[in-house]
Amino acid sequence: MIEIRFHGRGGQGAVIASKILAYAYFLDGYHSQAFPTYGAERRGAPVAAYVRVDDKFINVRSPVVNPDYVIVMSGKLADTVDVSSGIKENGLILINSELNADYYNFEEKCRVMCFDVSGIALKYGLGTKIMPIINVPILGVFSKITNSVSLESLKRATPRFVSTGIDKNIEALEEAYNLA
Amino acid sequence: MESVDYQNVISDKDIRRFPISITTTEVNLTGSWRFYKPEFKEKISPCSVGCPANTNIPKYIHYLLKNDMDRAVEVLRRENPFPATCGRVCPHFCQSKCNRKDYDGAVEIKQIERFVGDYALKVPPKKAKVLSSKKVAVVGGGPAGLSCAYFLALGGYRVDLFEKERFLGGLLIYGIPDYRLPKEVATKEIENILEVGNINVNLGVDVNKEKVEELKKNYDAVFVALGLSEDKTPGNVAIDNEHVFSGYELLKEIKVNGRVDLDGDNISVLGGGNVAFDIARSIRRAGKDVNIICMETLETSPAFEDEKKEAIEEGIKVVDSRFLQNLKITDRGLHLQLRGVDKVLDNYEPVLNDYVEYMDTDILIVAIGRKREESILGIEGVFFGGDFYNGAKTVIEAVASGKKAAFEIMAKLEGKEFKLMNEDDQFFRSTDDFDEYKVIPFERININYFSEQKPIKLSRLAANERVNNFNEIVMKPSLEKILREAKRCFSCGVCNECKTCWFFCPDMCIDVHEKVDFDYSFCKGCGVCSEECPRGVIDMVEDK
Amino acid sequence: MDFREVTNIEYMNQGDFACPGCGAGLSMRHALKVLGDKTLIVMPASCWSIISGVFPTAALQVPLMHVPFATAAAVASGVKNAFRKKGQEDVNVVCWAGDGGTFDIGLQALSGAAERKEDIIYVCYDNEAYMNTGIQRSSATPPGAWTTTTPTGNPLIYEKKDMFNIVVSHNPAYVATATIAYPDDFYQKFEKAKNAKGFRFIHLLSACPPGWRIDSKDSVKTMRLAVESGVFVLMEKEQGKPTKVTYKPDRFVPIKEYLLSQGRYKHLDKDTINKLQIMINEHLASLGLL
Amino acid sequence: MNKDMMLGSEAVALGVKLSRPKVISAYPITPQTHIIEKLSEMVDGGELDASFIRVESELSAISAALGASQAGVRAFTATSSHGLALMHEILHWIAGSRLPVVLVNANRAIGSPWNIWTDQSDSMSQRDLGWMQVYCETAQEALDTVLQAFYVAEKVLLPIMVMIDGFILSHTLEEVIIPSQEQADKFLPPYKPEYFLDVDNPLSFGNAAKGDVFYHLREDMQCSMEASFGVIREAHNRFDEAFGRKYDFVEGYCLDDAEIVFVIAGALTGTIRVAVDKLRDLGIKAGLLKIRYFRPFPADIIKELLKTKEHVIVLNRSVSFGSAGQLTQEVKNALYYEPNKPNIYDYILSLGGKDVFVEDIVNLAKDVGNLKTSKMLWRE
Repeated sequence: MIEIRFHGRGGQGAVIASKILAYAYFLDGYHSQAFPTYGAERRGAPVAAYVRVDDKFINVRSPVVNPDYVIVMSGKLADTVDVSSGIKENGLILINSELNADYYNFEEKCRVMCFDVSGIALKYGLGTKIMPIINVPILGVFSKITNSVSLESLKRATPRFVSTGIDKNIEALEEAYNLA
Repeated sequence: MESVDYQNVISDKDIRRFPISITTTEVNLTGSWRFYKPEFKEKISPCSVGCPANTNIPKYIHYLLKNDMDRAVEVLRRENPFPATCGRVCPHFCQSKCNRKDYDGAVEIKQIERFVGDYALKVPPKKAKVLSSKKVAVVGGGPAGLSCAYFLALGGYRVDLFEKERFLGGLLIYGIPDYRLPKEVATKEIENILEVGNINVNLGVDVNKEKVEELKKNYDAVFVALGLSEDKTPGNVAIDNEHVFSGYELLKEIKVNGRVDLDGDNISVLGGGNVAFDIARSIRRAGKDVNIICMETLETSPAFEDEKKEAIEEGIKVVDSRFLQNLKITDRGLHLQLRGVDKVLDNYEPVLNDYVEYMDTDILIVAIGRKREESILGIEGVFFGGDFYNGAKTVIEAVASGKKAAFEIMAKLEGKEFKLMNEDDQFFRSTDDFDEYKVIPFERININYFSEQKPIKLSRLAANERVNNFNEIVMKPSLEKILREAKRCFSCGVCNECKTCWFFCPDMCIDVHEKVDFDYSFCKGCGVCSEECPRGVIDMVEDK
Repeated sequence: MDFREVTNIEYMNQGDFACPGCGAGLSMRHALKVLGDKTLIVMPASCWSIISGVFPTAALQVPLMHVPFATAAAVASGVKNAFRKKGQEDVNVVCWAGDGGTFDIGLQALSGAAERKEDIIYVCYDNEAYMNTGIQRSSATPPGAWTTTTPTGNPLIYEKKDMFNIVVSHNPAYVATATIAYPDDFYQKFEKAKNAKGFRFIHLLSACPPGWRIDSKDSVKTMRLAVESGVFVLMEKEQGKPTKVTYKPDRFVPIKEYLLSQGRYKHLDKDTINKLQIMINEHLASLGLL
Repeated sequence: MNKDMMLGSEAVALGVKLSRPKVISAYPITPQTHIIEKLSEMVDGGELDASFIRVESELSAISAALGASQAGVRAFTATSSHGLALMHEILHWIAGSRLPVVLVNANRAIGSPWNIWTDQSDSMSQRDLGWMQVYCETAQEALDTVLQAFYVAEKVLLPIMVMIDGFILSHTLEEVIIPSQEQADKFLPPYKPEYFLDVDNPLSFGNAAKGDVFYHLREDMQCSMEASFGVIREAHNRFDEAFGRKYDFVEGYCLDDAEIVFVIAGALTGTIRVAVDKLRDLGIKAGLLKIRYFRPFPADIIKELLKTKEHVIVLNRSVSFGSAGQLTQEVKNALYYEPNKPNIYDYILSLGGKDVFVEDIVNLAKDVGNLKTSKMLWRE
C-alpha cells in the first residue's frame, strides 16, 4: 500500500489534487482512496489530504500517519507545519519551492525534493502571483519523480475534478512532468 | 452465516391500522351540548299593526319578491278583500309605522299593494264551502258590509246581503272619483268577493229600523253597516238643489253619469274633508272655478294630504279658517258672509274671531259630513260597523270593522268568546297562529344587513294633464321599481327566507324553506342564528 | 350578499368539535364552499386539530392531514410539489392554521414557503391567543387583552404583529384580511385567492367565544364590531398592485364599544381605553382611513 | 461492470437518483451538503425528474418530505447532526403516519461545543422513533442501501434512515460499481401507496386518537417493525438477484473461530477489519461483527453469532450518558438469556471525529485481559 499526504492551504487545491491523484491511480488499475481532513473550509488555513493506493480494496479510513510520500503545496507551510511527521524511512517529501532542498532540514530520514511549480503555474496563468494554483502541475512532478502513477491517467483524471482552465492545467501538468 | 427464520412477507394482520379517519363526525351528536335552543317564532311588523286590517305586509312582499304572486294575493286577501282599492285610496297608516321611516324613508307600501291588488283583480278567490247551517244578514253593501260578508262566507256561513242602491260598493262605487279609484277596479274587486260564494245579494232593499228588527228574528246574526245616510248642513243653510247642493249626491251623480251639469262657473265647496276636495276637484274637471271654504287651516283640514296638494295644483282656491256665517241668495247668485276662525274644537265647533269677509259665488256645495240613522243604533243584539258605527273613516277602517264583526259573529255562533288576540296591539288575524305577538321595533332589526336607499319616486300626471279628465293621477310604477321598493322592506318579524341564519350556522343545522327548521341533533345552541337574523324571527329558549 | 345564492353543498360534516359559536368552524365551512372539492387541507396544531373530529371520524369532506405545530407551510410545500409531479396542479393545497401556528411557531416555515413562491393558500384563522391550550397569549394577542398568561392584560407595548405586511414583504401573489362577518368580502377574497397562482395568504379574524369572554351568540357580531371599530381592517394586496382597503365603515365605532363587549377587556380603565383608541387611530391614519 | 470513483455523498445521490423520488427537500449542513448539491445538479440538469425544495431549515425539509409522502409520492431528504435533531418532532410524526420517507444522515457530533466531525450521537439519539436505521460502511453500500431503503420502507410502511459517517465516508473518494437505471427499476417498483391525499377519496390523516386507539396504533408499529425482518431479507435477496451483491442485517468477519469479537456500525468498520487482520497475523483470534440494521435490531441473529464467544468488545461511537453506549445496550440485551454469555465490553471511541488508528484497536485486543466489563471504557 502506498500512502500519500498532501499539505496545503485553503484555496490551493490540495483536496482536489488528492482526488485527481487517487483517480489517476484508479485509472492505472489500482484500488485507491482519497479523503481530506476538513476543518471549516477557510481560505488560507492549513489543510491536509490523503491518498491511499493498493492492489486490493482499501478498508482503513484513519488519517495517513506514516506516509510514503508527502506533497507540500507551499514552501512556507514547511516552516510552520510538521510536514515530515511520521514519514516512512526513505519516504519522499515534494515541496513546491524555489529554494534548494537543502534549505529544509527534517529530523526524519527521508528524501526532500523542491520544485518551483509556482513558476510553471504562473506561466500558464493558473492563479495569481500571490496565490498560484499549482495543484495539477505538482502532480506532474510527482509522477515523474516517483514513477508510481502515469502521466496519461493524470491527464485523464484532471477534467473530472477541475472545473475551469482544464487545458492550461493539463499543459502545465505536462510541462512540470517534462521539466522534473 | 447462520440465519434465523423469519416470516417472509407482511400480511394484512401485521399492518392493521393506520391513523386515518374514514368515517364522519356525524356519530357525535353535538345537540347534547346545548343549553338553549333556537325556535322559529315569527313576530309582528309595525306596519301590520298600523294597518287597521292588520295586513301581513312583509309576507306578501316576500311572495311578490319570490315571484309567487298567487301566494302574495292569498296573504293580502286573508286580511283585506280590497287590495286594489286600498292600494289607491288608503292613506296607508302602515307606512307611518314602517321601521324604515326614520332610517331612509318608509317603504312605499301603497304602490306595492296596488301592484299586487291589480294582479289580484285577475285572480278570483277560491270558492268557500258551506260549513254551517246558520245564516247571517248583512245590511249595507259598502266596504264594511262586503268585508263582513266575505269573511263570514270564508268561514263557511251563508250570508244574505242587503243593499239599498242598484250596485254594491257604497262609496267605492258612488263616492270616490275615478281619478282616485276607477270604477272598474272597485267593481272587479266586488265581483271577486262574491266569487267566494255563500253570499246572496239583495239589491234595492232599503233597510229601516223595522226591517232590522225583522232580520234579527229570521237570522242567526245581523250586521248593520248602513253608512251615513243624511247630509249635515250648516244651521242657516238648506240644500235646495238650485243654489245649494249636497256634495255627496253630486259625487254619486258624477260616478253614475260620468258628469254633472251645474249652472254657474264660480262654485264654492263648503268643507275640509275628502268629500269636499273630491267634489271640488271633480267639478274643476268641468272647467269651472272652484273655491273650498273650510273652518280649519289648510294644513289641519282632515282631507288626505295628497288630495289637498293635488287640488291646489289643479287651480282650486282654498279659503281656509273661515266659517260660513250667513248666506244670501241674490240675482247674481249667492252672497256669502264668512267669519274668521281661530281654531276648531274637537266637537267641530269653531272659535270665531272678529274678521268678516264677503264672497260671491254661483253655487254652494255642502260637504261638511253626514249623519247616520240613529234609531237603528238602539237595537240590541245586532252588530254594527263601518262608517255607520264609527263615523266617517277610511275604506280600510271600514274593512277592518266588517272583518272584526265577522269574527265576533262567528265566535258568538260557535259559542266562543270573541277576543282580540292581542288587546294592546288591536291586532287580530284570522288564520295565522302565532304563539307570541310581539311587535318588532327598529332596534330589533339587524341593520348590518341593510344599506340606506331612498324610496322610489312616484310619477303623477301633471295638473294640466288631469284637469279635463278623470284618469288616475298616480301612474303605475314599473315592475322594476316595484321590486326595488319591495326589496327595501325589512320584513320585520316575518321570515323572508333570506337564509342569513343558515349562512351563519357554524353547525349546518338550519334548513330554510318557507320557515326555519333546526336540526336539533347537532345544534349546539350557540344562538348566532337568532342574533344575526335581520328581522328577529328566531328566539333562543331554554332547552329542558 | 344574497345568501340564497350561496351553494347548498357542504364540505363539512355535522358533529364537529368546535365550541358553540366558533368563528373558526364557520370560516372553514365557507372557505370550503368557495374552494370546492378539489381542495385539501394541511393543518398544524390548533383548535381545528380537535374540531376535525376524533379518530376514526372526520369533520371534513376534503382530504386533511394534521401536522406538527411549526410545519404547516413546509408540509404544504411538499404536498403541492408532489401534486405537481403527479400532474394534479389544479388541487388547492390549503394550510389552515391558527394565529400561534402562523404568527409564532409557524412563521419561519410560512416565510420560507412565501419566499419560494410556493403555490399554496395559507389561511390563518386568528382568534388572538392560544385558545386550544386554554387561552395563552400569542403574538397575535392585542394589547390590553386578558389571557391566562397575561392575567392583568397584555402590555400595551406588545402590539399585535403585523402579519399582513410581513407576508406582503415577501411579494406573494395575493394577501388579504377577511372575516366571515363580512360575507361578501370573505367570498370575494377566497375566490381571488383560489384563482391566483403562487403564494396566497388570507388572515381571518375569527371569534373565540370562550377566549374572548363573549356569549356564543355574539360571535359574528363581535367580529363585525372589530371591523366597524377599525381594530381589524379589511384589505388586500394583489401582486403588482397597491394595498387596498376593501371595506371602510362610514364612521368608525369607538373602540370602547368593541372592547367593552368582551370579557377579556373588562379590566381596562378609561385611560387605557383612550390609549388604545389613540393606537388604533394612528394605525387607521397610516392607512389613510382617518 | 461499470466502475467509477466517487465520494460517499455522491454515491448516496446516485442511489437516490436511481430510486426516482418525486420530491426532495433539504437544507444544507456539513457534512451532508455534497449529497444535496449533487441532487440539485441532477434535478436542474434534468437527469432526475423530481421537485427539489430548497427549504429554510431542516424542520421544513423533513416537513416537506412528510407532505410529499402523504401526497403519495416517493420523498427523500438528507441531513446531519443538529439538522437531524431539529427534525426530531417530525420524525416521530412521519413514523406515526406510517410514511415511507427515506432520509440519509451524514453522521456528525452534536454540540456544544461546535464539532463538525463524525460520530453517531445524532442518529443514535433518534433510535426510538419508529424509523428503521441502517449504518453503511462504504460508498458502495451507501448507494445500494438507499435503493433497498425505499423498497423496505414502502413495504413495511415505516420510514428509514440510512447513515453514512461524515467525512470518513461522505467525503472519501473511493470506487463504486455503478448500477444501471434498468437494474434499479427492476429492483424497485414504482411507489403505489394505498392511502394518500386524494381529492377523489378524501380521508383525514392524523385526527386525534384517544388512548385506547392510540395504544394499538403503536402496537401496530411494533408489529410492523417485527415483520420488517422478512421484508428486509426479501429486499436483500432481490438485491442480490438484481445486482449480484449480498447484504444482510449484520456482517461477520473472521467470526467463526474468533475469541475476541469487535462489534461496530458504520464506516470505521473498515479500519477494524485491518486491525483484525493484524491481530490474526499476531496469532490472536480476533473477529468482527458489523451491524447494518440497528432498527429493527437483529437481536436473534446477533445472539446466535456471539453466544459462544469469549470477549465481545462493542465499539460505540455514541454514548447514552448515565447508561452505556447504545450499541452495547442492544448487544447485551440480545445476549441476556444466554447461559454462557461472553464478556461484553462497553467501549466508547471516536466521538467528535477523534481519529481511530489500527494500532489502537490492536492494542485494545491485546489488552483484553485487563478490560473490565463493569464500566464504560474510554480511550486513554
